[in-house]
Amino acid sequence: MVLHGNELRDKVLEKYSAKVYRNRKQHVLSIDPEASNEITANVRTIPGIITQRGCCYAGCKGVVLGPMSDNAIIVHGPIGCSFYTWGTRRHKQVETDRHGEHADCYVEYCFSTDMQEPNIVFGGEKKLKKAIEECMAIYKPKMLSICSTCPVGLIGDDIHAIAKWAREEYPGLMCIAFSCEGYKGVTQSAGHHIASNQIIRFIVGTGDHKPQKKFSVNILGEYNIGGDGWEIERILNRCGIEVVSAMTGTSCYRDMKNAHLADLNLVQCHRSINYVADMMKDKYGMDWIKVNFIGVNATKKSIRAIGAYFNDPELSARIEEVIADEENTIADEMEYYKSKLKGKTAAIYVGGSRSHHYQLLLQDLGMSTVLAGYEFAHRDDYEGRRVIPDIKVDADSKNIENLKIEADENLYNPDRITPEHRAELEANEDIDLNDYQGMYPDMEEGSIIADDLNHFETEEFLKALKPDVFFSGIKDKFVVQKAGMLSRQIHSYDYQGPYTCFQGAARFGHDLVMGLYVPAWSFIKAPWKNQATLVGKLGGEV
Amino acid sequence: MVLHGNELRDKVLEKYSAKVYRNRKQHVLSIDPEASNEITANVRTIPGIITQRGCCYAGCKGVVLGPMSDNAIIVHGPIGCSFYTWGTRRHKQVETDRHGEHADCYVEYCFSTDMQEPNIVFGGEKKLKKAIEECMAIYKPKMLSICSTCPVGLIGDDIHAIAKWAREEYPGLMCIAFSCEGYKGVTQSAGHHIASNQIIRFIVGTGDHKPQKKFSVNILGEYNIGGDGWEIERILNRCGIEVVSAMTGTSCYRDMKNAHLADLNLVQCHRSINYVADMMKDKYGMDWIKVNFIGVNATKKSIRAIGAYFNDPELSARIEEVIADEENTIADEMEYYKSKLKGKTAAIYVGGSRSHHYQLLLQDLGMSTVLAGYEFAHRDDYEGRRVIPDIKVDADSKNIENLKIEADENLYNPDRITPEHRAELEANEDIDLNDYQGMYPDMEEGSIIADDLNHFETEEFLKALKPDVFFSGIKDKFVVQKAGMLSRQIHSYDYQGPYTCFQGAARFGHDLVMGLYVPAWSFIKAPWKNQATLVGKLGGEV
Amino acid sequence: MLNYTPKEMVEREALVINPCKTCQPVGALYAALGVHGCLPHSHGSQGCVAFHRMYLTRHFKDPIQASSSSFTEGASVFGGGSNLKTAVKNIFDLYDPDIVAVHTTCLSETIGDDLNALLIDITPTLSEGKYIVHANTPSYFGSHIHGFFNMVNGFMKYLSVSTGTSNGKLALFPGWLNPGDYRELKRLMTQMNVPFIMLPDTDGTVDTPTTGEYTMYEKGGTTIEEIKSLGDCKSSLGIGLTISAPSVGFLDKKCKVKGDTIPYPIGIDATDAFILKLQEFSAEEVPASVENQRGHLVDMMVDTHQYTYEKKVAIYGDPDFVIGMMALCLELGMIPKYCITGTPSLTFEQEGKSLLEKYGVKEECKVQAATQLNTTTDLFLLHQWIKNDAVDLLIGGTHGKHIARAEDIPLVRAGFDVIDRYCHSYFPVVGYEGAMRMVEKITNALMDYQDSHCEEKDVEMVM
Amino acid sequence: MLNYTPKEMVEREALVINPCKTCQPVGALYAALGVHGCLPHSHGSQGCVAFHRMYLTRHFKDPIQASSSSFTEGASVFGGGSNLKTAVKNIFDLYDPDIVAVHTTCLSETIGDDLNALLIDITPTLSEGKYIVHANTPSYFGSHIHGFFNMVNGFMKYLSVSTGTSNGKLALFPGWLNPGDYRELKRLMTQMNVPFIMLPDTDGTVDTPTTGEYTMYEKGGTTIEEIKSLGDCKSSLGIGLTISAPSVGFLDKKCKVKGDTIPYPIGIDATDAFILKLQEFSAEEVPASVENQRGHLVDMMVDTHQYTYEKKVAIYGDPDFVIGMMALCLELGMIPKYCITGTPSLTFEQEGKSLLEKYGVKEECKVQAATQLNTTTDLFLLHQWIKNDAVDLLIGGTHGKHIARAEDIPLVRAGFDVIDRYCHSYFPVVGYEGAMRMVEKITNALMDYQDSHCEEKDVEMVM
Repeated sequence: MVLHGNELRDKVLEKYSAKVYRNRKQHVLSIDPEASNEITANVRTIPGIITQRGCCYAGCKGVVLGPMSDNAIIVHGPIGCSFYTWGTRRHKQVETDRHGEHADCYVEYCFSTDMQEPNIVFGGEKKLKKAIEECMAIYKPKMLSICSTCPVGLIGDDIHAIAKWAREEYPGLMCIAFSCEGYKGVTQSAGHHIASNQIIRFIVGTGDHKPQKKFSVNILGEYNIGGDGWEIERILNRCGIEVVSAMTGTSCYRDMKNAHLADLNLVQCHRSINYVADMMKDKYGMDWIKVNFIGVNATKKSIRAIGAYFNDPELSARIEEVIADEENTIADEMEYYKSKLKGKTAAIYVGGSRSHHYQLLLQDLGMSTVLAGYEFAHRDDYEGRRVIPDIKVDADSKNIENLKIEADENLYNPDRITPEHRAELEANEDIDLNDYQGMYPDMEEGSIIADDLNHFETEEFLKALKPDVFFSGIKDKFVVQKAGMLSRQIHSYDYQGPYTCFQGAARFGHDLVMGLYVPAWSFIKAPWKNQATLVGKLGGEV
Repeated sequence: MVLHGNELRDKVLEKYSAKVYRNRKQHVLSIDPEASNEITANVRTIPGIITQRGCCYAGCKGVVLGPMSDNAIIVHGPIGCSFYTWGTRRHKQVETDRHGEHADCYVEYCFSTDMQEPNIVFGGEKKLKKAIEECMAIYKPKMLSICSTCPVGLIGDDIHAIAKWAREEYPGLMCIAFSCEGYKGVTQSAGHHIASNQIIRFIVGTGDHKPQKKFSVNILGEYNIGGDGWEIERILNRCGIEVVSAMTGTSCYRDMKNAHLADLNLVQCHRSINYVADMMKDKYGMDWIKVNFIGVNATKKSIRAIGAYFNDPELSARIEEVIADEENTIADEMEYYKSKLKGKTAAIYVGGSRSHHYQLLLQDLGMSTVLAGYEFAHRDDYEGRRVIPDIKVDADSKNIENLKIEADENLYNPDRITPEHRAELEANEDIDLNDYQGMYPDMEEGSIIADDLNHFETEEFLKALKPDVFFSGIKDKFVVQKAGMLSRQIHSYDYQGPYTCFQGAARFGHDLVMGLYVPAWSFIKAPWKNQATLVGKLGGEV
Repeated sequence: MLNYTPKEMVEREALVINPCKTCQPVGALYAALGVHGCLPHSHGSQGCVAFHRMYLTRHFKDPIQASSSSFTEGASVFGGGSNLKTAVKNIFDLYDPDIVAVHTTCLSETIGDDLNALLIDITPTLSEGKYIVHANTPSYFGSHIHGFFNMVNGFMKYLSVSTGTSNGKLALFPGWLNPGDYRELKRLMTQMNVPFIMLPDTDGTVDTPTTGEYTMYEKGGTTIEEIKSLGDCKSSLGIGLTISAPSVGFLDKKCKVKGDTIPYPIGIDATDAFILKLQEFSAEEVPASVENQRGHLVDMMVDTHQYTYEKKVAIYGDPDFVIGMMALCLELGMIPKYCITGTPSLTFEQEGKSLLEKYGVKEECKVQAATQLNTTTDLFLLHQWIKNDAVDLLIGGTHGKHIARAEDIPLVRAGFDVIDRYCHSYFPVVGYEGAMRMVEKITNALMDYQDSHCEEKDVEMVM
Repeated sequence: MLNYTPKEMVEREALVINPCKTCQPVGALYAALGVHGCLPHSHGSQGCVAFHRMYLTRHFKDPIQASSSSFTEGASVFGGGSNLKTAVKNIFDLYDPDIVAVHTTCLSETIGDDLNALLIDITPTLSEGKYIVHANTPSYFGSHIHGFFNMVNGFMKYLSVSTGTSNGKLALFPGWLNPGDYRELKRLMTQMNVPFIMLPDTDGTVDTPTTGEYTMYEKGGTTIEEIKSLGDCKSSLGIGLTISAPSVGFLDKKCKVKGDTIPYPIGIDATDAFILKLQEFSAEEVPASVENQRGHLVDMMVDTHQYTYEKKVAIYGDPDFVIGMMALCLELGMIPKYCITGTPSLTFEQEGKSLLEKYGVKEECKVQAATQLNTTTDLFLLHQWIKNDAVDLLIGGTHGKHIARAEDIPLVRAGFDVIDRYCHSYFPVVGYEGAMRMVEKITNALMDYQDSHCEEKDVEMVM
């Protein structure tokens, strides 16, 4: 009997001990339009359960700060944490020039204070200061970050005081400390918040380079994996829209300083970044809209929403031209990929927004998603922002600072569009102005949602649901492929990409067809495993 | 008992059957200043004896014609012979411009008519013509050679008529046929003659580009293995001497046409090329001197002889400056190599002059030569030109054409130096004017000379003489190295070089030290082969 | 590429840039993967094990499973004991390993969790035939190499016993190698007729065949019974002076099994030494098959020498690996111009200097290990050296690739980690077979470079 | 580099430029080197054997011995019979082989020497236990491939007999491979418990270990007794449709040993077919060791597919080798855009097209063998095709290196001849082991190219 929906959920979870079962059943559900579909998210993983989650440090240093090209990040702690985030998660970066100012690119460098036992026993502040001096002597960076790892918080090194010292010691240096010890919070999400808070506190609003084009935006929560962000910029530029800064994919300290001068924030990712959009709205009066550049239709919808926001006929016309041209370029390819992919199913388990976004791209390709889950989401990422007021903040999260934001006395400007136009936008169902409705609305009845999907559940759900492909990360990829099922890393794109916008969609289609149709799969079973053959021959021979 | 000299010779040869013994004892001798030391050379190898010799085709196409950069050589015959000479024997070449004329470089191309059975049965002329048409259509070469291989001579294709046809069909094309079937003569030497004859007949004397420098020479018998010729040219150019043409290493059809306009011929190789020097002396009145650019002292002697020939104080002064400078550059290196090589011994078996020339370079490095032999020499190459009148021409050689040369009515010029100066030169013992004294004078008493040294003798002599290194070709290299003795290919320089002149001598010293001192040799014997160790342990253990 | 690395040497004592090591726990995790039916467990925040699994998966392209105590801020303050207890219960409930191998992290070490005490509590709660062991692996001491041997010793500490009856076997501590290497070591021991117990052994656990079936505990790995029986071995042999000497010492101390440590059998001389040790154990003739392969290797070395002779090479990575490659390169007539490891090692520099002396290397070569006092022996330093005096070849893991591209130097990938190539972990670098493979790789790298970088007139058809 | 090769395609029917084959005699010589105690003998001018020894030595970097009838002009006119007689006497006197294997040349074929008749005269003069065999190998027909199987058949013609009593063995005709391949085939047959006689077998004759001793006849090679016993085999198996089918046919015709021919076991599918044939013979289970290695190969193929998928490759060389590599490349999802052989083959194009169909390749691919009528399927043609529509990779021997450099395309060297690299002949391309090796080489070549040719911003740390 093929189970599905909550029956399947129950069947899988019943193998747990009672205690674990009680926990996990709040994280796993089947979409039921009749029910509340309330999910538990952003709570601690049960010890011993093989989770794919990372830590606060990974979210802060690895995700948010890592991509900033001109940001020299010294990891204060023993060597490992710095080593593992070396080279970033394929947040592509490169040195750039803008406003006559050069931004170096340090992503090939891994900096650590490599704390040793005496530093743990007697404190590491002295070593950190020395490390900063050495870094300044060699690189003379304009921004220097200090990220602390687990022992630092425990032994009490005051990295914020050291950052302050450095700012004074090196005039012109933006030195910022991030207390992102791995044990904080329950996932990477805590790190995103810690990083974003400091960016808002120290960086945004300190520049004065006005955008040069009539329309300008920031792209929030786009990390330029495999060049995704560059592709989005290419499309927006074609439309005549300037990207002031990304946060943080394609960006750098130099540009992020001017982010408050853009007209509009586009929010590509979820919780940890729409929180930033909220802060910028409060502080600078900027609106934000939820966008998604993954998928052809999603991209079209997003660009048109931007057009609608700016409400400029010329811009809207140009947007339509760009859409027509880009779609035309990929039309034949997409048709071919669709013909190869139609009717196939997928499961997706990734950190944040991609578990939602890729469903739309898969739809473009004629595929459906039978299971989706987030690694470090909050309830609103599943259910939409309307549930935010109801979310209980537990002990693990309450120590993650929430900034108190007030309107900036000089820079606050809520009148970027007219109140009438804002009212129109709010009424427009195709535009999520300052809002996000979560993953649920795009999912079919009976499909499985699993928050913090662990190894055991992955194996069991995939055995039951038999999707054609499992999108996930490197830690579960090979488990799945050993079992004969394609798994593509949607964290790192398996070192391909970009997958955004039109051409990215086609590239994704290509890579998916490749993965599913590569001949290797047909050789998994040795031909002599067909026992009948052997017996037949044995019968004949002996 | 360690044998040497003729005792050793007899000991080695006595393993032969009587018939073979009678033959081989005429080819192998030990230098005895009291004896005539007459050797038999340039006669057929006994069937079944594993010789290292090649054939007439190899000498004509492989050695003489192969290096000419702008010469498109179509090998007329089945595919093999063309395939095996593809890419030349490391006669380095490159396209060049001179006198405003470009010379293409075809050495990366291998052209064959690839005769098939019907062409053997019904004749291959039609296919050859077609091949020439195809070659002309693609490459438009200025010179096109046709080289025939064994079956062509037997079936009677008239390649000379076809060459004539091509010269008429393609105005401006120098098309020359070479009847160099492999069975002609007894070694490559026959091919050298056949090639050289045609060069004298068709090419030399047809150009009119006068040398631009005051002093000019041709270098005959220098084939630019590993860039040897380029290094000689570099040195001569430093001295202010122009090289009009090499024959044939660094040269090309374009330059060879003007060879008769040079002042002097330098002869680097032996028999098959001093024959060319003789023809040019008869036809154009040019003197030649025997030179040797292998070895520091040999090079100095050779350049000084050139200076003496030209008898110009400014030139002689420049020559001394160049010698001093070049020697200075390599002094430290040579000293080091000498310290590593002093007292070591060598055996040399190569095609032509190198078996002699390299002895001088080895002397520079403190080494001596215990055995030397030529693969395709004539008696005079061992004994000196004075024996030429006594050489009997046997049936195998008498069909190799000897050109009848007469003085060219327009171009003959014997007065390049004064009769007085010629008399001085002839009296000068350091200068071999129009003469070569053979290998013997440079060899020590008791050292072994072996003409057409074969596999059996190689093994036996090396076992007995135990030289530190055997210089030879690729066919015997690995035989020798399996037995734990260094062997360096002096045909191809083991893909290194150049070894000429001063820097080349140092490079040779380097490569020899490398070969002798590389740690690999110390690992030939497995440590457990020291049986005592094992027995001792066994005794202790069991 | 690495555009901000200056040629001018800079003094550093605090800032490590582009390290040549990582932390202890991942070494412990890898060692535990070499035990059959074992689930490694990281006692710390869940980020650690996420990183370690990622790191090892990138290298092996194979599933790497491990669990975590999933510390939160509370556990970090009040101690992780209850997390561990919960974890162990859940692990045996859900994943049913035969054994759980716990290692600590800088987090649990800093708060001072007493694993010995915790395991005394936990062990009685396990079902019959189930085991739990631990190793202390503070990230702020040593490197992943220390984590590895600490975990090997952890297994022995809990399991190995001396019954008084010899099992007649050799206890082999092979150090940190790829599964292809472990296979080759076993093949050589089998050919030499030496009965053995090898700890650990990831052949069959991190290079599992793709068959359409996934199982959490694959066929490979040292069994618990074998680990127990280590105490009854006739003698022990450690390979890798830095990584295996502590285990030889531990087994001697605990079970009075005497042993010796030799360098990794990389290159001909070190492989000879390994074979001689095996022969000493078996007291039998070396079989023709081994001798024949050795002869093939010598043949290759003689034949290729001119492409390697005096070529300068920089080697970086784990101490025993670097020493092994250094020996192999010296045997090929190369000059190991710069040899570094980020792992503090008491023997590394002396081993390296002895090799340089043995081969009479005149050129000044740098052989440098990090120390506890100054850990800045890293790839930034190596790059600076190279900028000042270049080399012809790099040998090491993926993290040197930016140097390779920046300076246009060929890189032969070997050692740990190789995260930008595939297939490598299936093939050995140890033994004659491994040396043959390395000779091919090294000569091909140098010859490819010559072919692509020389002038057109110097392109050789025959080489 | 190859500056005068125009992009515009040119029609040719007479002029071969940069051939993709050589002549029969060298094939006969190589086959004869695979017989124990055999001295190959070339009946022709001494230049032939000089070239052939040079050619094979360049590939194997090992001694290659062969003698010659050393024709002069006289012999060419009056026939080479007396040269052969003298040669045979001298050979046995001096080099003492067990057997002499004579092949002809275009010279002796053109003058019409009757080797059958000559050997009837010579054979009675030989000492007890000494043999002489021959094969007609005219250079103006076919290629070195024809020379190879003609010599294999020559051995059987003179030696193989059917005694009426089966020896229970499989007669394996392995085609023209490297010693490393022959070793791998033997290893697989042994693992599959199949008793066999393999003709020829150059394992141990052209890859001899360096030990300080040189002997003319090394340990390897098919023995004369084995060749005799081929006639008593239970069945035969040829690998390589072009090269081995004639030998399967010959043995059937002469000794009524039935047999089958399958492609070279290059890649997984063809190796599976080989294993199934062996299983059919042994009627035993496939052992776990074989299955495990197959699983490793599958694992590599799954893991690396994105670096090979849809990559265009040009493959050139001997027909069965090209077909084998074509299959392997198709299994990796590659597009074998151009596949050529200079050897005329009746099956090549059909085999290639079947493979393209089997894998549903949509892209237009060229699969072309030379024919007797037009032999201009050569590397010049391949280069012209590439100039018009490029490929990502070349697979073949050394003679493609100029194309590789001219067009900046990586070249994976494999097949015959590889004269500008070392070590290759020790390692297999056949079997799962060989496929693993090729997967590594192919992916490394493509990934190295990506690493060195991509923009700096696109250099990936993890791949």
